[in-house]
Amino acid sequence: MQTQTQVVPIRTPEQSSGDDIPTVLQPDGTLNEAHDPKLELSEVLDLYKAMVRTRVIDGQLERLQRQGRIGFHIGSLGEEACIIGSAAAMREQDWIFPCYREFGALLWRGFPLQSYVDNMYGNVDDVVQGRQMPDHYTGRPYRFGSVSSPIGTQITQAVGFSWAAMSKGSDEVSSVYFGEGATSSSEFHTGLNFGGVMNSPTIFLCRNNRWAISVPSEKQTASESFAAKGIAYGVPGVQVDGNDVLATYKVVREAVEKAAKGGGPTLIEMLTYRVGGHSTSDDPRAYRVQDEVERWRKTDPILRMKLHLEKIDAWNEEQDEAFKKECEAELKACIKAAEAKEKPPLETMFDGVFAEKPWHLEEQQAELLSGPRAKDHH
Amino acid sequence: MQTQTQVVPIRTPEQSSGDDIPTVLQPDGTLNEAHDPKLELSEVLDLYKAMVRTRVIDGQLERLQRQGRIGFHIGSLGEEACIIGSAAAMREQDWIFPCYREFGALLWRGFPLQSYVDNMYGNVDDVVQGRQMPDHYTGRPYRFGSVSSPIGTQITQAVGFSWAAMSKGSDEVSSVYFGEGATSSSEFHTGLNFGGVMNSPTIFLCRNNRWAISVPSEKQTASESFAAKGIAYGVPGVQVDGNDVLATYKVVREAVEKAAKGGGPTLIEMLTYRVGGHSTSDDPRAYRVQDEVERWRKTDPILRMKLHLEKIDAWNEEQDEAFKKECEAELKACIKAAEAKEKPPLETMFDGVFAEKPWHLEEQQAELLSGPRAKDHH
Amino acid sequence: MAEMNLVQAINGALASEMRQNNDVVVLGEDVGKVGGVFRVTQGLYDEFGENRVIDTPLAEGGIIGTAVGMALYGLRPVPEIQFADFIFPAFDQIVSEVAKFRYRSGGEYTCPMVIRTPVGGGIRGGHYHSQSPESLFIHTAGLKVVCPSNPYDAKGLLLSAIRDDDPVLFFEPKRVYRAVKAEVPEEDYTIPIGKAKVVREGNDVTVVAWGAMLFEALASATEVAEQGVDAEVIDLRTLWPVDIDSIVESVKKTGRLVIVHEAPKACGFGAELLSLAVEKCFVHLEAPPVRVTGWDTPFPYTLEMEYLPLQHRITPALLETAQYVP
Amino acid sequence: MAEMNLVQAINGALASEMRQNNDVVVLGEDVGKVGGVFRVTQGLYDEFGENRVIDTPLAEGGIIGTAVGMALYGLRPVPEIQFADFIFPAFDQIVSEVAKFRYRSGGEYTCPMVIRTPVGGGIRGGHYHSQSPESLFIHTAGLKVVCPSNPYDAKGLLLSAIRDDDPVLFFEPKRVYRAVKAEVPEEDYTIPIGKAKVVREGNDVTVVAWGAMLFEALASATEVAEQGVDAEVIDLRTLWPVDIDSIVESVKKTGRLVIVHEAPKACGFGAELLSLAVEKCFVHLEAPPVRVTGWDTPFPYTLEMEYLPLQHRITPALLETAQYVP
Ligand SMILES: Cc1ncc(C[n+]2csc(CCOP(=O)(O)OP(=O)(O)O)c2C)c(N)n1
Ligand SMILES: Cc1ncc(C[n+]2csc(CCOP(=O)(O)OP(=O)(O)O)c2C)c(N)n1
Ligand SMILES: [Mg+2]
Ligand SMILES: [Mg+2]
Repeated sequence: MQTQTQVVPIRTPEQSSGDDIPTVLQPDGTLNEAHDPKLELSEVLDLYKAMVRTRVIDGQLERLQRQGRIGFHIGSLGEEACIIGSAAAMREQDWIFPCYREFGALLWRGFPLQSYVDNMYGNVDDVVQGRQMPDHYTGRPYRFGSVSSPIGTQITQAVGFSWAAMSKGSDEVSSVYFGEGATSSSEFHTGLNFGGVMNSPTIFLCRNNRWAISVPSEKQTASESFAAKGIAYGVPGVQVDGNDVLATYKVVREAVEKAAKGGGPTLIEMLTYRVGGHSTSDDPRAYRVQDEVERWRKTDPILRMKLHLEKIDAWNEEQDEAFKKECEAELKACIKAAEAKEKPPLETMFDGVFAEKPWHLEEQQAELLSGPRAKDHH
Repeated sequence: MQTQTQVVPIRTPEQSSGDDIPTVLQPDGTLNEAHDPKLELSEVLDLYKAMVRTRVIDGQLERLQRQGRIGFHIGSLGEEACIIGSAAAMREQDWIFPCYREFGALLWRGFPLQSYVDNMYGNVDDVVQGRQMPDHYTGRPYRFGSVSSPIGTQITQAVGFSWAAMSKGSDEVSSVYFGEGATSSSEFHTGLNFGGVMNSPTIFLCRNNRWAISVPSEKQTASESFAAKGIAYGVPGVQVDGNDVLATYKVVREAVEKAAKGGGPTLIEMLTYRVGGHSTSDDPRAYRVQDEVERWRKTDPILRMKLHLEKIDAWNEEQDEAFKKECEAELKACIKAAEAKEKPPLETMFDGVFAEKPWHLEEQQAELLSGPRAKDHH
Repeated sequence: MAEMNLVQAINGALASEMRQNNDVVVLGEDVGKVGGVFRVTQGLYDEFGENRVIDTPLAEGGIIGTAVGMALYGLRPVPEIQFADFIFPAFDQIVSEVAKFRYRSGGEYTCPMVIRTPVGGGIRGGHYHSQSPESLFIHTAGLKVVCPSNPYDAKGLLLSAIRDDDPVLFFEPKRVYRAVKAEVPEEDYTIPIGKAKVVREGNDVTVVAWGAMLFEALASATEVAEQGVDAEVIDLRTLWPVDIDSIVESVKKTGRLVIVHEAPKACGFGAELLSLAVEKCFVHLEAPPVRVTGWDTPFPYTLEMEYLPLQHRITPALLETAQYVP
Repeated sequence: MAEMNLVQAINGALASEMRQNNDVVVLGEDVGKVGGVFRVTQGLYDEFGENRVIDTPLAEGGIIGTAVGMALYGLRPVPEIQFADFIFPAFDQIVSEVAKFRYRSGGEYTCPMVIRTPVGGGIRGGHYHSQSPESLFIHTAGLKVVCPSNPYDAKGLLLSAIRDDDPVLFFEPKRVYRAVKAEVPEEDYTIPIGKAKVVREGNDVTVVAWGAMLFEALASATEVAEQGVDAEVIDLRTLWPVDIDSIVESVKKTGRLVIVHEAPKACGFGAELLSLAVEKCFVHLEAPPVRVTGWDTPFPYTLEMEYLPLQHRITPALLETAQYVP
């Protein structure tokens, strides 16, 4: 009478590829042709560079935060492959609904680095006018959503959005990122359930990085995997080695093509690991053993790809160094520019609460502008 | 790469028993010994009588509502077996968290019929002092929860409750009722997930009566069944013929015993059908075809049991008629008494908001008592 | 022009806007085939099909969350919450997302939608089918809140709300869904959001009300007129942003103010209205403004008529306020 | 007696109550091993084990829903919501269940629990790590709401709250978590819920504040003293049920009232306080009461210090109110 199910279990680093989870990039840098998405070399190089650039930026921003020059950063150290691979798999007409850890996807979409840095500083040129914390960016021109802190809210939104596209006869697909912790949120449940019922062209991208701040994935659910949760919604669930940028690309791309043809949503559990702290506010040494981190480091997505590129003579150490320097220089210039910029003007505080400013905000704006200024302490 | 799953599908009436869903009571009244819980005849008779009594009460209350003597009733026509069978499977020390359609379970627990009728009238003797709608009863002395209208809220509560018992070394188990529509609620998700993680002794009883007001179960989820949703939480999911009181008893009892031994929660999908309207406010002819109702009527839980009892010479038509009359008479007396009772006194409006009445409620109470009375129109 | 009740007027407005604008979609529990538990969406499913009139799974968070996505794409969703009491599972989406989307995205994304939901008591609904949660949404920056009292206003306000570029909570006073009838023009017309209506002019005391309580306020105004008290009755229609000018003008004239609402008193909208009146009309106030509201208890069943701020409670408040001598 | 900050005082109070009462359990996101993102529950997991200090899955509705079940059984749960901004997924459980359980069950079931959560801005938290949603809970009948400003009160109020038979929202002003230090006795003591404290006596104008804003109010009181204005500062400590006597007594003495809070103005708790003062002290008011609050916008990041009602905004309000001539 028991419902029968075979679901792939939650994985250790050693199990996050191979067997029933196809890999493309082997740890030694060789390719598993069977699952290779067969990209042009230039495309593969682009993926690699995007991952490296993401990591360089992460490192620098963390430093800036330590120096007190920015207030906060939430990084993606170790998760670059699943972020870049899944972003790259989205077609030009598709939309990305971010969680908060995917600035790599934002930049992949062409969002200017300067704009991103302006967001980190919340200055006058920040697209969102310094209204949100660092790393809470918005990129509509790039078909990229708006970062919100509350966990999971973007999931149902991505369903409604892509359903709307479909209802208008468009083939736009949406993808939506969230962590494995977010699968416990009501929005995951509702998003998957509505997506299943509405057959919406939505790709649910679960970054299973094993941790939700200090809570390990085993405490998040008694389910055997996160992909298995799709069964509850009639949504196919797939696990992929999220530290393999090519495998991630392939699995996501297939799901996108299926969705675009009316085949409905897919839940993709991308197996990866949060090598750094949850954010600059977090010190993971308080709750996890270093050994686990080291084991996952061995599956490093950038290293693996670099080995591959070197093997096929498409890249060398020298080029690598030069590219990193280039990224650093580009970023430094943006930082310098961002730091020279003013804060958003005071009166912007009252803009955009509504399309038109009602009387009470006019009054409050006048009160603020005519009143004394705060000392800018914290 | 697809997660593999075999889940039993959503059932038509003809499929709600047999095959992989074991039945005890066959449509012709014979017993399937293999799954028989082997109750004493007196126990079986008690189950039968409880179902009949429930149906008699339902019929009468619906009439009362039509006559404008009570404001509302939400009945269980056709669902008696899954309600009585599951309630009977709970041991004396166990607790029942109701949805809103299980007055049969309340009465099974020994709640006085007079109290139930007083609740329908919201009079001075109503346990909840006329504060809630009819059928929103509470029965703590009977280890029975408190009915709340918002869908699903009782599910997480039942988890916390039974976990608390377990944490204190007690073997009390809780069961919690909800409809298949409620599986879409965030509380179902959270309740099942917390129950799985906390290994709480909770029996999740999903009355799949095929309808959530006007929404059929196929529109509720794309999942192949409601039992299959347990997979998402590592909670075993079971389907049972909910129109078979003995099968329901057996499946629930096994789950209770497992839970009491530390074996954790079980999700039980009880296949049944809402033969009547959602409540006295609803007319289902607006959204479903009569043929479907008729097909389900053939699986009627009371009829099946009656055939069985007659077959084994434990019951006859005469006894049946006499018993129904008895139930009617008992109910009529309660109604008469309930209608003669006063409303709860005015000042009770302000009792029990807090353990002790704060100043503002003292003031408001004084204002009400010293002020004019409302004309009692609606 | 046809005489209609509130349900018919809202139903007609929805249908006509859906005919004119293909982007308008209706979604919610039971809104499809059966046309809603109050039948406000009746006929829409047949006319517009299941892609524009969507019966959703039972999850208010999903109704609003998917509606947000639709709005971001460019549709004009009109989600229905079956009872305002059941809006709380969607509360996070409404206060964290719907309300803040325009602001937090620097205007790149907007989230226009009309969340329709029946409010209020007097229908034997008890705790969970009677509440009036407007103040929670007024407190949340970024939302507009509307509550019509009659069919004519309902149509005009609903059309304005759907065409508004900001999200609107549209509260429908279910106690008068079928009780209030009025002539409603067939043609298109709108009533601006943010404009109250003086429904009875008077010089002695101002009464501010909305929704079903408006009729209680009017009845009291008639009652006290016999005792020589000339009450001015304002139907707010839009609760937020409130029409401050109409209130100030009236209070400056009468010097006296009574506010009526069904929701509990503590931190209800009456507190804001009272505060605004004090802030803007302090020197004009000849009596302390008074709130006649639901009590600070959960909404009761049997005693609901003693809970509600009906005529029998408004009348003495009007008399006392009008006759107050410091 | 040891000098402690707010975090330490709350941590110590939790530990001591857990030692005395085995029924007290703590649950929430990250409350276990790591001791909470603000380290308020640090050490509890080690001392009391995973059955009394529970790291939950990421779902606030589940935290409160299971806590309700625990409370119904007889435990005394102290759930933590990581930031008050994230309380909304639990809103339905809190307003529909926690608040109404005693009432709707005719007293058969009660739901005592203390929902601890950090509130307020000034920590560079932007939209979603800065809000102060107290008025939403005050509007909901059946809840008590507490917000201590200092370590001494925090301990005494938390012990009262855990021992209280009703549910309490316990808001912790995170801006002063580590900034405010005070001597905190080691022994058991309680501060009654419902009692405010006059922290500065004065005759010219009353200032009502709580949490982190209390210190801004005090700074302004000191500042205006130099200009001859003698402000009385009340730390509410319990927001609801509010200590009306302390407010009325003070306002009757000063005739003038300034209310300070971080939350947006519209339907904020300030509106209720202002209304109560008007209702109870109308003839004593010599100036219109004034609200100095957060603006009616989402909580901003870069400009947060211009959003908050800090000293620079309280001081002019005090002067104007004290010097007001009708
Ligand atoms: C509703 C809500 N509750 C709590 C938080 C605080 N919080 C921020 S991130 C986080 C953990 C998220 O973990 P996961 O979903 O696995 O994503 P990851 O950070 O690992 O990428 C928590 C609890 C929040 N942002 N929103
Ligand atoms: C949160 C919430 N949303 C909506 C409702 C209105 N409502 C009451 S019962 C019901 C359908 C429930 O269907 P199901 O869970 O299948 O239970 P059944 O009535 O069939 O027993 C709905 C939508 C509610 N009570 N609570
Ligand atoms: Mg994670
Ligand atoms: Mg059902």
